[in-house]
Amino acid sequence: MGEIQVEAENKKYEPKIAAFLCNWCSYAGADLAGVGRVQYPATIRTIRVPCSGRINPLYVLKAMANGADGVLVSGCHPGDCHYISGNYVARRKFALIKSLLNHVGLEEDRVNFSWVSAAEGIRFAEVVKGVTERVSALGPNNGIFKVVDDGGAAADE
Amino acid sequence: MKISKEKFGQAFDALVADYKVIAPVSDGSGIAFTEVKSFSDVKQDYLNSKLPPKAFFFPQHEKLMSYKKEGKDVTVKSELKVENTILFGIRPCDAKGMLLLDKVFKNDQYTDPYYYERREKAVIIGLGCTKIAPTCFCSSFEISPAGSEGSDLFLIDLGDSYEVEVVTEKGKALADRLALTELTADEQALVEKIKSAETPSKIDVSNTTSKLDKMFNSPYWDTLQEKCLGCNVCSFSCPTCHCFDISEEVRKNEGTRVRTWDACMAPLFTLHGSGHNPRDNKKARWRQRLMHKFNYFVHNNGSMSCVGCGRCIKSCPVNMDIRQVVDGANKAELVVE
Amino acid sequence: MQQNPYLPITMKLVKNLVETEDRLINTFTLEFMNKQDEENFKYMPGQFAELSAYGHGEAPFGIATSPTEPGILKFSVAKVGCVSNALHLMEEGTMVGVRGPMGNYYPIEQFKGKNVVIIGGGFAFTTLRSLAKYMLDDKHRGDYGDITVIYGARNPGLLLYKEELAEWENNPNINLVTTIDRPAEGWTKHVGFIPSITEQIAPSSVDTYAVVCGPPAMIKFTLPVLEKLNFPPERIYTSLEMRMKCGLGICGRCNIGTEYVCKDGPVFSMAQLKELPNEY
Amino acid sequence: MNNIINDIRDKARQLLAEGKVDVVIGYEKGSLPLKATPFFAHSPAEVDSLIWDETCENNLATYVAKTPGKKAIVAKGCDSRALAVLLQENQLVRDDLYIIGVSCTGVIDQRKIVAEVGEILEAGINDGKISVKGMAGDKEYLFAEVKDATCQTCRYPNPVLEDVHIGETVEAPQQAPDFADVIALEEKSTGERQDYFKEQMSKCIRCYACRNACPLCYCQECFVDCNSPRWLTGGVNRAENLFFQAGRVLHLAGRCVDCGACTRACPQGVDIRALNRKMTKDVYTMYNHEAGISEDGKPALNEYTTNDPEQFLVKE
Repeated sequence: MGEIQVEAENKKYEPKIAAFLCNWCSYAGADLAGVGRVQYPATIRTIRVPCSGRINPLYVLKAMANGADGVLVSGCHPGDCHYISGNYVARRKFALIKSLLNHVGLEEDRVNFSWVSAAEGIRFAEVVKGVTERVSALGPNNGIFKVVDDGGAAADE
Repeated sequence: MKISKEKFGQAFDALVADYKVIAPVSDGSGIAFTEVKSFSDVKQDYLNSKLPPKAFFFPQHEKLMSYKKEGKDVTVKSELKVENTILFGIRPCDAKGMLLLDKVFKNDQYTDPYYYERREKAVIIGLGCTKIAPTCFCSSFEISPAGSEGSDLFLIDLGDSYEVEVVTEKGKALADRLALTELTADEQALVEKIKSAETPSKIDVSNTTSKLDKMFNSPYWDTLQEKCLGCNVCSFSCPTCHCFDISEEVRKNEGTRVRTWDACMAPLFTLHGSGHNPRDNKKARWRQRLMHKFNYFVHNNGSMSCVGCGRCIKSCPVNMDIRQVVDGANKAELVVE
Repeated sequence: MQQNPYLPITMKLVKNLVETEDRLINTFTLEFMNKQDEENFKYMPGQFAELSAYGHGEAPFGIATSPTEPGILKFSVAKVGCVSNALHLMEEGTMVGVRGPMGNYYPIEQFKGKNVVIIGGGFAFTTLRSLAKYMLDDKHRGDYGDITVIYGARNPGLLLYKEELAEWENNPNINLVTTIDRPAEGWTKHVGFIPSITEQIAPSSVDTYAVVCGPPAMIKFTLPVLEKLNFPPERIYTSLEMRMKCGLGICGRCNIGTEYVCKDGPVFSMAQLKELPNEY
Repeated sequence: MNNIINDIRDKARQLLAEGKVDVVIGYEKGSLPLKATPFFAHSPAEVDSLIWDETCENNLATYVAKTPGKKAIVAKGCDSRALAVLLQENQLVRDDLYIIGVSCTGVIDQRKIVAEVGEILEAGINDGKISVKGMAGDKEYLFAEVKDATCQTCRYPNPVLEDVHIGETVEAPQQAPDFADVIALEEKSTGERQDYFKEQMSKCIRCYACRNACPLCYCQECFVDCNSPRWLTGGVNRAENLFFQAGRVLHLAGRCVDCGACTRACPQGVDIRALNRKMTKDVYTMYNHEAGISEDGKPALNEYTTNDPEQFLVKE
């Protein structure tokens, strides 16, 4: 029965992606995509943050530890930050997060960063589509951060 | 009595079918006690493991229970799992350490089932020390490097064979599976020689407890703790440290309650919910560590809670040496109050 | 073999009552699910239990009910941490875990035939209520002499168990003195800090035991008053607060000197405390 | 070397005698061979315990903020760089600090020796040669053979910040930083790196010696201890260990001075530096920044330029 079930699960496999979106641009961009009825995969779980500068590296790690298959972080384009420099500071942080996670063996496409403005509803959908495709290709998070439990309650469903 | 190593190895391999067998194994960066399937995997020439074998009765991270919430209801399930276990190659210091932990996990009112049931289903095969590391100081605590106290079955390496001493009933049950023969006179002499050895390094603890009775307010603690980093290495590597934390791991409507090693050196150890912390500085914490091992424990249980294994000395990042610390307490001037 | 002391019994939260006007203290009434559980949970005033808010953790709280109140346990809990917050937000009918009873209790055997002065401040009144309630019970009242309760809070809204206090006011079996720190509208009883009110009331120390619980500052200033009234340290009792986890005298964090507060305490006489390191 | 020791003692004695400082933080001989241990001299009478040699491996900058009063500190290159970062981050009061700078040619990696000769019974250092009597045999080493890995690529053997310099300065390598170790790992496949770090992290026992030994880990409440939110469960397993190490390393990115204190402190021999070095390399190559090379300036992640590289962005 195991095999059949696995096959069935593979068919309906949809990655779960934690999306941290900045309040002023990317979240509005996602909203615009919604208002404009732009289709994109329902794979992201949106978490609104005040600014991409608010992203703590631990958010990304925790999302991976809790079993997210991918992470998307998106903020205003550099130069457009509502708080002037939040995303400039974030940019260095993001580069290092991505680099370190890749260095310790997390597949490159699992953690994604982008800039999406409030006017880029269609582009937001494209970004989500792209990220979803690449994370789907990688399959479920069996990466090195996920807390794998030996049969207890902490195992993901 | 004795048994050849070859014969012992065969008997050992047969035991694997009936017991979970734990033995010292070289893991690249040192010796670790690990489950083994064959005597050939066992490292026979070693000083001692990096971490004490206490983890087999008191794991660093252990599930106490699990629960499932449904609406307002909850179902709770114990997570106690016990296997018949043999611990092979336990050094006399660690064997003594287990006797001390026994007193902690079964006090005048409560018995800790997680520790005790494992302990009762485990057989300790001790292995005498024929080589003594410079950090060893077990002789300070009336432990002999080749003493059988705390073991169920005790072996001394004689080269091609082991001298075998049956210490307890549990040990006897195992010994019945071994084809034992008599020692020769030469071997007997060698055993005597090994048994009479002491660790070259010794500290004088004869008056330490009574001295510490009067030292709670001593200025000794002020300078003692300065270089301590406050990490948990000494506690985690100690065969008698037993402090733990209980926390909850939750996923959706299910969770487990786990206990993990904790240490009195951690500032959060005694922090109240209100923010008050009775031991809010390193000085108080170091005093607690030393007092607990060399004073409080003696008053409560009749012996010191240190077995002289030297692990804390070896692994301390700043070379804080418990021998010097005790010695310093012995010599510290008492303040007249 | 004894039961696994790490496994809580399940009890139902039947009432989650906001106790004080600042809404920081709630009183939880828990109901035993069966007779067996209740029989196994034999406790005395002064003992505590570990409450589990499943999904959040476990924390120790003094039992506010007296063994003379069957079927239930009550706990009055201040909202300070993870577990107490979760408990405060809990809906009535939710199942909680309870481990206990733990620790020792007020020496009610010694109190027999003596007068008892209970002095409490703020929300530390919980196990004192248990003690008073126990002694006031018809079966026990005859065992004790005069019972005096001096209880204070910052303002009237912060007093616990207001209905019960009102009842005690008119109960000839108990001499209740309530006080608040500063005058407040509508408050006609004592005004002032507990140490000075105690001094004013001046309970006789002859054949009398005192039990003092409250914030550290209150205890610190009340003890000299009791000393002045000639209470010897052996006849002054208090209950210590300490961080606890296992409640079994094993995990080590409530260790003070040779004592484990969870197992050897939490009730200590002042004479005992003088022998202990001042680490609480 | 003897002259340096004498000069350190003289300076310490003078500072204490004149009341310029309350304590001098330096090293004394440890209880084990080839080990020095941090030493706090409170009075001129105590300064004769101070030593200086290739065993002085602890980063004393760790103690500065935690030690009350005015203090002097014996600082190597890496210690001084840590002090510089702490000053940049306003963790220290410069006026309360007197830096006794000493040039350093590196410290001994004991583990290399113990791996070969067993537990060290006796050892002596003479003319750059280290003779060791071990439980499994005797051996003489050239200092270069047992120099700690971090010292082999050190570019700042001379203190970057000091109030007095003791002894001579040593010649600092002029070439660009050597990241051969990082590059070697980078060239492996993702799977191979994953295996490497899985193995490393399975050794970690979360004793937090690395964190506590680190001069730049000074958070009042470390994220591992935080209970709301709870970043980590109580679990000690390789996934959570990596979460801890990666979280710590990201906090240190652009601040780590590569003193190697974490790796030396680790009782389990976890290769913590492999993570820190990766960040150091990235910060250097992307932002041309080295942590703690002067008192002014800011850590790399506190600054930005409008044209910072963006290769990390999602492919579109």
